[in-house]
Amino acid sequence: ACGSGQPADTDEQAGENNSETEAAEKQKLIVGTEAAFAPFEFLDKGEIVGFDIDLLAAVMEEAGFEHEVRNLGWDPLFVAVQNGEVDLAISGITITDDRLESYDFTRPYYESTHMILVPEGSDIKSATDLVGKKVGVQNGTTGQFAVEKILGENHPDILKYESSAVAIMALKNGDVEAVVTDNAVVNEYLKNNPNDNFVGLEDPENFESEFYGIMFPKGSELTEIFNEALTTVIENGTYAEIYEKWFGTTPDVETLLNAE
Amino acid sequence: MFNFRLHVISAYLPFFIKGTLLTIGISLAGVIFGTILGLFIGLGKMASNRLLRLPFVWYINFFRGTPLLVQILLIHFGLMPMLMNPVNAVASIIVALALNSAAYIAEIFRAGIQSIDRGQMEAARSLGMTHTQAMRYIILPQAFKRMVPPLGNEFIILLKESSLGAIIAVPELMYWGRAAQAQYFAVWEPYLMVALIYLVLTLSLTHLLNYVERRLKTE
Amino acid sequence: MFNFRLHVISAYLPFFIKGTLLTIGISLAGVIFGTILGLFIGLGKMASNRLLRLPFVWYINFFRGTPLLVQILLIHFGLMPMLMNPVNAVASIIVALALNSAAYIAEIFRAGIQSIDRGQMEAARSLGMTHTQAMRYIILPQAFKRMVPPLGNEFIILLKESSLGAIIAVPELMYWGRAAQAQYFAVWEPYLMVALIYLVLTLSLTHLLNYVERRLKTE
Amino acid sequence: MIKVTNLKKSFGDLEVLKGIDIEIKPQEVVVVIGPSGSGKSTFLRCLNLLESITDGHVYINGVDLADKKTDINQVRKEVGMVFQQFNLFPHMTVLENITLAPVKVRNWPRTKAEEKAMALLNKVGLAEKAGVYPDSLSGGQKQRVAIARALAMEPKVMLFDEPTSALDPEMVGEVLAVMKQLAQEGMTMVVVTHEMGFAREVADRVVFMDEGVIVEEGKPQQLFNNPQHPRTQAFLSKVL
Amino acid sequence: MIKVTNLKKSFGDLEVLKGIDIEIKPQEVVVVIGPSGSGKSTFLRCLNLLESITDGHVYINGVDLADKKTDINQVRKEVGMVFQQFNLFPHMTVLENITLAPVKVRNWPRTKAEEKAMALLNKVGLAEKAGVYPDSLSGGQKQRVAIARALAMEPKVMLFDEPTSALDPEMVGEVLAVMKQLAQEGMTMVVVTHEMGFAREVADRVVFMDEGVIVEEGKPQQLFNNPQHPRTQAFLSKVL
Ligand SMILES: Nc1ncnc2c1ncn2[C@@H]1O[C@H](COP(=O)(O)OP(=O)(O)OP(=O)(O)O)[C@@H](O)[C@H]1O
Ligand SMILES: Nc1ncnc2c1ncn2[C@@H]1O[C@H](COP(=O)(O)OP(=O)(O)OP(=O)(O)O)[C@@H](O)[C@H]1O
Ligand SMILES: [Mg+2]
Ligand SMILES: [Mg+2]
Repeated sequence: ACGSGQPADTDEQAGENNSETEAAEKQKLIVGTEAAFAPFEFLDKGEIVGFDIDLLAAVMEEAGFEHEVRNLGWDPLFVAVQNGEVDLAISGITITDDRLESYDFTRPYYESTHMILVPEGSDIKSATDLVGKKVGVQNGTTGQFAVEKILGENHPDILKYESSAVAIMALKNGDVEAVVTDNAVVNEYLKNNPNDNFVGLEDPENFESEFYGIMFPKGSELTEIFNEALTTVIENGTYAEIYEKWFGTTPDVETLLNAE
Repeated sequence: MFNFRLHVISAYLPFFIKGTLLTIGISLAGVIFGTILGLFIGLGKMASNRLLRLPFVWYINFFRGTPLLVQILLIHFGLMPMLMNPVNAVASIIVALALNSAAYIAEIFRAGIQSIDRGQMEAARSLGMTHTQAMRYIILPQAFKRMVPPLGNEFIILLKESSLGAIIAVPELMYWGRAAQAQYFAVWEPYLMVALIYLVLTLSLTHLLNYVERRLKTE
Repeated sequence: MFNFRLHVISAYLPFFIKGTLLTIGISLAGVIFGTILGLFIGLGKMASNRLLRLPFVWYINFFRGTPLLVQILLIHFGLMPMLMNPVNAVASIIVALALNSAAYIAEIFRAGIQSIDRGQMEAARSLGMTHTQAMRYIILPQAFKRMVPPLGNEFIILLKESSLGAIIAVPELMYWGRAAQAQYFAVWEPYLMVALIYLVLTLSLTHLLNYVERRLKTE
Repeated sequence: MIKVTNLKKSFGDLEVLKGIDIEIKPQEVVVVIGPSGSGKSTFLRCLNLLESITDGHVYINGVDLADKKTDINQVRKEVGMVFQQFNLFPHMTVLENITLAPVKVRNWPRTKAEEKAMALLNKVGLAEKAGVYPDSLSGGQKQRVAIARALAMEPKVMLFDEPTSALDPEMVGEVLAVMKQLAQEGMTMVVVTHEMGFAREVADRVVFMDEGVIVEEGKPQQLFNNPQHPRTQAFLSKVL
Repeated sequence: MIKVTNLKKSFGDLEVLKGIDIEIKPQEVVVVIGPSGSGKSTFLRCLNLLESITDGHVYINGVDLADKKTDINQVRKEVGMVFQQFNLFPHMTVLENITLAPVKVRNWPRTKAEEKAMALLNKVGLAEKAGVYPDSLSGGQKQRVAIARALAMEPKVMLFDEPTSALDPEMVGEVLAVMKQLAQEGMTMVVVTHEMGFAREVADRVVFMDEGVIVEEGKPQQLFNNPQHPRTQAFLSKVL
């Protein structure tokens, strides 16, 4: 009665041996994600899909690994990487100084900024208007940290939900007056739910842009391998293809390659 | 793994305290509204007319037969938006706990009444009292006394179940435990602390309850 | 709000079915391991030596006195990583349900034994049987029979509580309800469907249990 | 006073009373005996409608209990009942047990009810227990309070269902003494009991029931010393 | 056979037995009477160590039960006990109830135990009930099975604690008859009972206990007709 049936066996060896074993047998890596963050990763009728997932497949291919993606939830994800439950995580994870203390990241693969999702006609026009309003965020995300910079840490008006999806549900039922989360999530939501009469606000002055990276346990030997593979994928145009598939626009590859 | 970071706890202590108070508050509100509603539903379930009984029976079936988590999500995201705008998560969790506990309290109420020896009703009736008089003067006073311990127990259960409020961002104790965990990527420190607070709450209430129960028995 | 989108349900139906099977599986595993552990802990709590009893008493206190949600998080993120690598969420929820229900089952076991009339033990002893013989031939066979209904009840409780597995992404019934909700931003359709499935499970088990109970009584 | 004609009572398919006919005159004391399960209690409970009547008639002072239009509570005021298990109200003092019904049902002023209660407590020898709760009384004392409670409604008839069988042997006497006094004062009484001594001494008539019918009845001397029916003989040979 | 010297028993602060001295000879039948709470049951239960002895000595066939080194189970094999509440094992048939102890404690082969059990069931008149479960028996039948169960261990002494007080009156006789037969066959018996008729007829000696001491003892005729102690007189005046 145990387990989802996958032989999640040799991933630890995989981390150590892969540089020597060239092709003989591909090692299988376990990847954690939180599949409630469309269009990066989400469940489509039970299957985990999204930009991150496609990019991950390309990078894995390039680096020469097999992999399996597991949906763990946001908070669990960080613990899982730390304690070795998974070898790496891709889940629209922003590279922050705090996180760099406990984790390793690849080079950035996506530039993100936060957006404010509000009902049409709301008097919120910019991030500073959030003062005095109830704001929904996803617990432990950079969206939360961005709002905390404006309202104050653990301010009672900040409501921390388990996922962006629940936060948006809370906006729909009037529980909160705005949701702050990554621009891609907001845009995806607006695209799929035009009848909800929500609008997304950008605020480059108050919200710095951030970069997503693939996350590894501190000191993992995999980080460098994936860094190289990711660079190749960005440079050879595969990245742009995937980007266009999910976002419908061309990426600014230059900025990405120069960012650090 | 076991370098226990006390600063995680000390930084969040004020929040844990606030959260504990809210936990107690919503549980208390839940059990109070649940008792009022539960008495009503219990009476309904004891109606002699089968058809009249039906809605009460299904109310109890639904709230006892499905997970509280589903009930909370349905109430917060489905039911409450039809009743109030904006929706308040604290109100939602209180409504959810009250509706849920009412189903259990209805059964406590029924069991309390049925635990009174049939001879009491017969003695009252044979003295010429009406059914209503017998209920009012003989059965209910005795039944209420027997309901105190299970009601106290229901309150203890609500204390624990109110932790599901964290999922809809009710800033109760569990919510702050999760906030601390997310901020420091720490598991043991915040969650053990939270567990400890719950344990102190439930154990001291259990002891109080045992004391009350003993007092009621000897009276 | 009330244009019920059936396609939400039909799209997710295969997952609801898979989820239901997993829900049954983990609850069953939880109650089985919980029973084994619970018997052991129940025996420990009945030890005559106070000091020997202590750890069992505190085990029961902890698991009955704190919310299952905290226990699940502590077990999945704290305890299990020390025991297995990689951690499997299904294993974690089974361990959590087993450890939790063991505390309740220990009390069921104790209550079962103590519900046997003292006269049974006295009659057995006065026939020259040792305490062990009396337990084995007289007390336990009767106590086990009385434990069947509360154990069945504990299984029903686990069915509902296993829904908390969704929080650590165990792909059981509730998990798929939340997935459907997140994909379609729909509340009523997935959650009512999920609630209905839980209701069917718990009600049919309750009826089965009542039947078994009646059979046991007349036997 | 009481007239029972062709009284039948069934519980589902089980016919417990199969046609009882009996007439009880004012001031008469009737003792009902019979084996366990013969329907003695059911018969008694039909006399104040604690059990509904399946068929036949029970007239008390001319009022037909089987008539749907009869006000049961009105009838019960006139018929006192004493149970094997006492059934005192545990959350009330002895005095409150006795005064409750007169105050709530007969609408007596409290002072009148309390005077009456104290008089009755004196009669059953328990005046000093007025303020205590039933739990602190012995079985015999409880039963005497239960008798006082029934008497407080000033009933015309008293029914006793094995009033002494839940008592320790030393306490049987005190309860029987109260009942004997009541009989001597002219109360109409129907008593189910296994106390053959009481039956011999106090009963005007003894009725032997078996399997839902009255098998034999007569004066105590006659029935005990010279039973006519074989079933009566068999029963008496076991219990005397 | 049995010798009790200065037997004391306390439950916490409550001293229930305050120094009992009595000697019981083989084949003797001793009936113990006394008011409720006087310590009759406690005394009986000390004779097979169902209650631990606080002070004093109980010798059975010379073995001191108060001696910590005494093997209780060894003693209990020699002392049969019959309880007011029968205490049959409800999950076993009548035959299994009777054969369990001989097989498990005396290590008899099953066939021997079953032969013995059938002989005893014949003796108590219940051979045809061997295969049924206790629930389907009447109270009197249960008690007779309980007696057979105790006898199956071939005890030297039989203790009876109010064996008929939980029975309906018509069933008392059948149990007393079995006990009487047992007495006539020469079994040593200690019987707590309220059945004065049985005491008169069967007892070699009647012991009156009150408040934890033996107040008076003697032949039944002597004790019933001519009690010496005022407490005995008071008690007998209530129950006879
Ligand atoms: N409420 C009831 N429902 C079903 N059967 C009942 C009910 N009350 C009594 N009976 C049955 O009716 C029969 C007569 O019962 P009743 O109590 O009148 O007998 P009784 O002569 O008073 O016996 P006892 O001496 O044991 O009190 C019994 O077989 C009993 O099981
Ligand atoms: N296990 C016990 N713990 C505390 N007190 C006890 C215990 N067993 C008996 N007693 C008390 O000891 C006293 C004597 O009890 P015992 O049962 O020996 O009396 P008895 O003469 O058999 O009375 P009865 O006729 O009611 O059976 C009573 O006051 C009783 O409450
Ligand atoms: Mg009766
Ligand atoms: Mg006794």
